[in-house]
Amino acid sequence: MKILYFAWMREHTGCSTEEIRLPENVANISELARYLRGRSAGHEAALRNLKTVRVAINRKYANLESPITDSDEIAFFPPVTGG
Amino acid sequence: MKILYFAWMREHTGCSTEEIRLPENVANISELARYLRGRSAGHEAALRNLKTVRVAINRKYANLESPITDSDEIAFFPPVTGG
Amino acid sequence: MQKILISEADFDIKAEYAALKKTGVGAVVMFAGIVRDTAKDPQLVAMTLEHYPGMTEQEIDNIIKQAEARWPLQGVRVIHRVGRLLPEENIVFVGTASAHRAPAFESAAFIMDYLKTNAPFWKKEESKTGSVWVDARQVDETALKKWQ
Amino acid sequence: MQKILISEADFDIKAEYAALKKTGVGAVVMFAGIVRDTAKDPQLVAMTLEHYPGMTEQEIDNIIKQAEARWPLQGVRVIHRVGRLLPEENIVFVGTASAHRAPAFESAAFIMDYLKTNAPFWKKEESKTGSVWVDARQVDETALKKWQ
Repeated sequence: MKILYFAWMREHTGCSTEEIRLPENVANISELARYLRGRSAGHEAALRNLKTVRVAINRKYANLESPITDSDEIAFFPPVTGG
Repeated sequence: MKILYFAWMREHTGCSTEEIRLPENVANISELARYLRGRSAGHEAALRNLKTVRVAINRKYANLESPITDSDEIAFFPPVTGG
Repeated sequence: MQKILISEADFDIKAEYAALKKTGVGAVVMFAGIVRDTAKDPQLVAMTLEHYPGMTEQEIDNIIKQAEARWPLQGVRVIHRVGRLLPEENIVFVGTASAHRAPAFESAAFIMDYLKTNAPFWKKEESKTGSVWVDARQVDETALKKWQ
Repeated sequence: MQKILISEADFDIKAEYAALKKTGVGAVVMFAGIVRDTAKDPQLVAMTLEHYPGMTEQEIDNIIKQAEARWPLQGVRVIHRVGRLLPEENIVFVGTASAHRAPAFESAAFIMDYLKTNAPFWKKEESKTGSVWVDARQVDETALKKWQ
């Protein structure tokens, strides 16, 4: 699956996109975030506090309980500040 | 004093502006309108129903009871429709 | 920065936007009123706008002062055309500039609502079958209630 | 008539107005968001706008569809710039066209309110002392309440 990070989350993880294989025991966004936190100190910093994080599955807003599959595109980003 | 008419009221009276001398017994807008109605059939048609008429004294909105003097500029016009 | 213009000539949207933008703020709202086209109204030939010179400018100035008392505005520009206007021609422009979008939106809507009911302009509609003075609309009086 | 554009290039207000006017209706409302100038903020150097390509267009399309379901609109145009923008440069344009002014004003304000909270854009503010990601403002969340 494809993982995307934006804004300060991208700066923390050090990558805008990464391809991973969805682990067997990861079924939703909050489990995925916990798994990704193990990848680096930057990932840990980016995904430590999910309360201030927005998430999208296949370019649609989702939440921490939303189920995921290995073919999904998942994006993590801070609250938006455009306009 | 100067009297101005706009829009369909001007078409009824046949004039956009007229100079008159304020009669002794005319002290407010409603008395002035009654007086002006005697000037022509067009004036009568224009000023017959004051409920749908707006009035200004010296370019400020006024009402039927507003007092007037011989040096005033009085305008009669229908509800506005600009914009 | 404030501008009031009653004019037979058309306005230039680019110049108006540039002037509002020059105030250096973050939000500009512009309203334009246009004569509807003949696709929407095949009978329409033209609109003729008449006004009360002197009182019009004073009333618009009064409306702008009220808006400036209610919202922090860096710029307000109002242009109203008079004379004979054809379908699709511009009639009126109202532009406001403020630090944030809410005051810019609200003040522009406020100015239009008061202009519609207070500024002494009258429209005569020329159609293929004759000419008629446009009636004031009750909905314009009602629109004022939300500001009172 | 609908247009959504995410672009590094600036927009042309005259062309946008012409396109909205071509819908033949009586009322056009345009909003422009601009980087504030250095007179207001002497420390400001630039704003860098980042977005989520694909999702952004989809979210804006979704916002426009909601607006079209609420108001009778003849035209909606949304342009949002990305990349590095200097003080006084345009950031965002929202234009709506309708037969009457109330739906044009309300739909433009509605689109901006939802764009601010839903469209995936992020602003990084570059000042003379460093760079910082702009925080989301509570007032933008609150602004949505009036439409719900």
